[in-house]
Amino acid sequence: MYIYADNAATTKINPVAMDVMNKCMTEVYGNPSSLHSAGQKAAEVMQKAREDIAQVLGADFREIYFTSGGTEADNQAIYSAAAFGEKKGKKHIISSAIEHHAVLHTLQRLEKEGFEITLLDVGEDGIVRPEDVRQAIREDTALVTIMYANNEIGTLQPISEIAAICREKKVIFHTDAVQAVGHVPINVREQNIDMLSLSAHKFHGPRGIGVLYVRKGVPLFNLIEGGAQERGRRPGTENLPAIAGMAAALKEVVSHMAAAEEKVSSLRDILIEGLSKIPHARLNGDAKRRLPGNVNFCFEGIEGESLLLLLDNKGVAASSGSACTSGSLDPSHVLLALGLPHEVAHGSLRLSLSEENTKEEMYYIIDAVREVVEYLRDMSPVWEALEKGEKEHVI
Amino acid sequence: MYIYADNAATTKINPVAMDVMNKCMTEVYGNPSSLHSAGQKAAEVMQKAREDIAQVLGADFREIYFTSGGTEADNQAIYSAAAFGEKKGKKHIISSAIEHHAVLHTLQRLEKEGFEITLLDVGEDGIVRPEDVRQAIREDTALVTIMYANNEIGTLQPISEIAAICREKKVIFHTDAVQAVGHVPINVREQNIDMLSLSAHKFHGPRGIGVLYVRKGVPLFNLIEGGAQERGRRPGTENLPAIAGMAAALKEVVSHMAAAEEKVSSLRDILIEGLSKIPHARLNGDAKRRLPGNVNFCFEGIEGESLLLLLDNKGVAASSGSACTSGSLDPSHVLLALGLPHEVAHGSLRLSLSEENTKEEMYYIIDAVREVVEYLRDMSPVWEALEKGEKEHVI
Amino acid sequence: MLYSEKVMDHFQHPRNLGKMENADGVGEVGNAKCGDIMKMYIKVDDGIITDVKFNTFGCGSAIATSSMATEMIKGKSVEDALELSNQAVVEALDGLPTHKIHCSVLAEEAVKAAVKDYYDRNNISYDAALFAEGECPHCHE
Amino acid sequence: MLYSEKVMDHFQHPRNLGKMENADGVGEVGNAKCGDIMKMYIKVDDGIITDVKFNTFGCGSAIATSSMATEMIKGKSVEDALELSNQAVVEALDGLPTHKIHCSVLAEEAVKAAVKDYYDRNNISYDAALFAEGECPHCHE
Ligand SMILES: Cc1ncc(COP(=O)(O)O)c(C=O)c1O
Ligand SMILES: Cc1ncc(COP(=O)(O)O)c(C=O)c1O
Repeated sequence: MYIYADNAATTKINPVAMDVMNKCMTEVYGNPSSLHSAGQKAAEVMQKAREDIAQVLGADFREIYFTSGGTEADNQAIYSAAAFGEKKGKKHIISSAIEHHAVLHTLQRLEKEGFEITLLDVGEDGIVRPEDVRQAIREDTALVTIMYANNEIGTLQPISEIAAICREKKVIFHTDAVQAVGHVPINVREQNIDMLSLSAHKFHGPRGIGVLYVRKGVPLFNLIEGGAQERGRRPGTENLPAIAGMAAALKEVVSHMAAAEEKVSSLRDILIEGLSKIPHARLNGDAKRRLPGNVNFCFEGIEGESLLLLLDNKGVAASSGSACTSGSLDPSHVLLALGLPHEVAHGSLRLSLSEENTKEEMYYIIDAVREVVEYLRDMSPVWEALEKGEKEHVI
Repeated sequence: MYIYADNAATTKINPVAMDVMNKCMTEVYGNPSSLHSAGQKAAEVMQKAREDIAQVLGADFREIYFTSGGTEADNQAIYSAAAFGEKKGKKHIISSAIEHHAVLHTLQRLEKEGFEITLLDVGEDGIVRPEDVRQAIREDTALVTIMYANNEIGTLQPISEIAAICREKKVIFHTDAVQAVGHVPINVREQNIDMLSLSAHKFHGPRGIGVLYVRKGVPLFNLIEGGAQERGRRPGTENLPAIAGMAAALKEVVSHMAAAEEKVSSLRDILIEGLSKIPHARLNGDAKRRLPGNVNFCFEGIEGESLLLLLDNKGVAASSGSACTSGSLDPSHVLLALGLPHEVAHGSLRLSLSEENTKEEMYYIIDAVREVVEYLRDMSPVWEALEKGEKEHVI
Repeated sequence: MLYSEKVMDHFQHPRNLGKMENADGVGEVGNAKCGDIMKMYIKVDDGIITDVKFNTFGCGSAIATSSMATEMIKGKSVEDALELSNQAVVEALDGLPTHKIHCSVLAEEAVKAAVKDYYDRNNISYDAALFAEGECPHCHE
Repeated sequence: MLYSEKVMDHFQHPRNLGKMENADGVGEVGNAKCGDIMKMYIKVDDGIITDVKFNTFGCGSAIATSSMATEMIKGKSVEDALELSNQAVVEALDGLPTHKIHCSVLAEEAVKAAVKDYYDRNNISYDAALFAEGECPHCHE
């Protein structure tokens, strides 16, 4: 048995999307920018994909820019708003302490270039308060960028409220919706979103492809320079198989999103209930305002990596923090932002579910986690100190 | 019959590469940055691909950085060398007038930011003179970037000589080898290349994936900020299926490169000979020092787009200029750099061949081009003026 | 598709293609540097354009707009022909890509230039403002 | 793979895992903030380490290096144990990822701390320089 519970890192490709990709690769092999019929056939497929994606998001197809993924979309959105802001003397950006590194590291770079960055704190529930956004907005605020759903603790941010404030204050609002698209309903028009990033492989689409949605009227500057593709805003030969695969995966996933949400969140709640019974364990992030598939716990006295390696031994693929920070030794900035001390933040476990998971798997995971946590606590000098009362329990 | 002769725009995927991609998508679905076994299996496949690609290029696997394609690789190479140069007060960059827009537009942006750009002219043969590079190098030269093979006229540049001069002068040398890799032998170590860009879809690999090779010791700065992937230099979830597909395609193509070179260049020479018989036609670029598959002609008195649309009608997929400039009305900057007047540069045709093409196809193409050229000249007021002697023939 | 079916049809099967001996008016507009030249010939009987021919050096849409323009003025009075707008040509072709609109401007101008030539040859007086030089803006960039 | 087979073997089947009653020396190094704590117990007979146990809070490589270090000093004299270098532990494990090397440093220090404790308890004099505080550099970043 191997239970894949790391869907926030990446998902398995939808077979329909894979078929579409294969069909593109073999039958629609032209370059969409070529004028001959092989190229124009490709251009048609691309246009259809653009329209399909626009429709799902509630956007116009002219507002869809294909990128190489969520990271690039985040970078371009932020640089673009910063470049536009700079022209108008606005060099202040508002974001949150729990953003993905694609946002945080881009902001850090801008900070070095003279921008002022306000990172809003979140509450213990892992949620940004719209009122904080309102208060942080200044005359020189060029951009507010707040993620739609957090990649570690899964908390859903009050995007509509925040976006409404930004619209009212005439500040560009971007949301990194990489973890949210395909999992919860989103409508950029109704929700007043100016820019939105998504990445296909988070909803059973292909890797290496994403979208930056940019509302008509919001200026878009290049991150990458080159040819005339994507109306000149994102050059490079268009990745048609991936674009068409992304559109297929997105259509597929939204076609039954409500049912999936219900199923997956009930699995999630089984896990949360079961894991909560482990002593000195704590659910991170609000219990309800979170992604249907996200479960994130801290277990006192143990360390996350050894926890997940032993879970893997038992056939459970999970994660501690986010996949893309696995080269780092530092505990998750998201858990620290919740107010957890370093040593507790080290002991985190993220389980991220998909429709493919079953109830039986949840019970198996609960037992496996319990066993591994007990085993690791048994060999942990930290746990020993806690048990002996030499240290005080935090959770 | 449909003859695909636009392989410089993009190639058909190699079936072996496609199998590898499908296998990755279904069986190696983990995120290579995840620690569980699904992730580590993916990491192993990625490492193998990295080593295979390094081996083909004569590089070390630690010198290979995966990007979303040739455009991004070009951008990162140039920005990186510029950023490093700037730190040392070096703000001069040397390139050529016939580079791809991925290079030229990046240089234009740097020019706006205060860099000085020297664009070397090419001779009538479409080839950069190494001596010109030597003379252009200054104390404050941060980078020399010269393409390996031109995408429109296929001319092969004297990269070894130019790179040797740069090494001697201690200037970083980058080459955009997007059109060359997989078609002609390249060894970065022996040829003293510091940075090299490639794009998989130009050698029957997948779209949306490329490599930036960076020699050990040459600093590399980020173009995109985010997670810890690619040793932090190129964040974003790794596109494993495309990476493995690229490695498979590259191995496949170099496994019989000499035979392919011979076959394809003999097809090319048939075309060149046949098309040269059309009156007032001219081969662009050196006849021999060019890519095995590249044929580029100008036909006086006609315009390229109508030429290629009519050829398409006859079942021949070709191009006029490069695919990614098809949104533009300006004649090719490459042909202008050869010294051709605007009106002649408008009448260009690029045919780019692959191993799949046959001799019979070449004869068919020659006849088709001849017919279409005659038809278009017959309706061309420019040709009328030339024939009546009201205008002088240029070619 | 870059081009509508109508455009492709007129490009592949251009109407009124050719030169004309003894034309009553000939107009040539555009320049080769810019990539498009249109030459239009008209035959006029009693103020009615009874025949029209064109020759064009240019892209697919240049050929298609030339062809469409000739169809639209054939059988019309020269005055009506002068009313032909580039928008009308574009609409008749079910649209053109933005960066090709200038081709339709050329077609309008080619018709005007042919009519002007007819007026001039026949000493018919006209309001010069009708024929104000309006060249393809792209060429003047 | 992130870890060599040897590392995974020692992580999954740690040798000498456990606590020890009546140890002759106990050393604890690292800190929870940094993510790794190792506690090492030694039993010493006639200057020879006859038994050793460890407890570790930390990542896979922290557990594996602890395990490997205990194997490498068991049966050795305390003086020989002091010679154990982190490089030797890393080599014995067929390498560690660069960002995990600090774990091997901790393992070396845990051994030293246990020996120092043994010396202290038995009033054995030693060169204090041998036990200069050398903590995981990461924690002091
Ligand atoms: C010479 C050259 N450089 C760069 C590129 C850009 O590569 P890509 O379109 O894969 O980003 C191309 C092809 O489009 C090219 O021919
Ligand atoms: C919230 C969030 N933003 C951005 C990204 C980056 O997306 P990608 O890795 O596809 O570039 C991710 C996933 O890695 C994410 O979870």
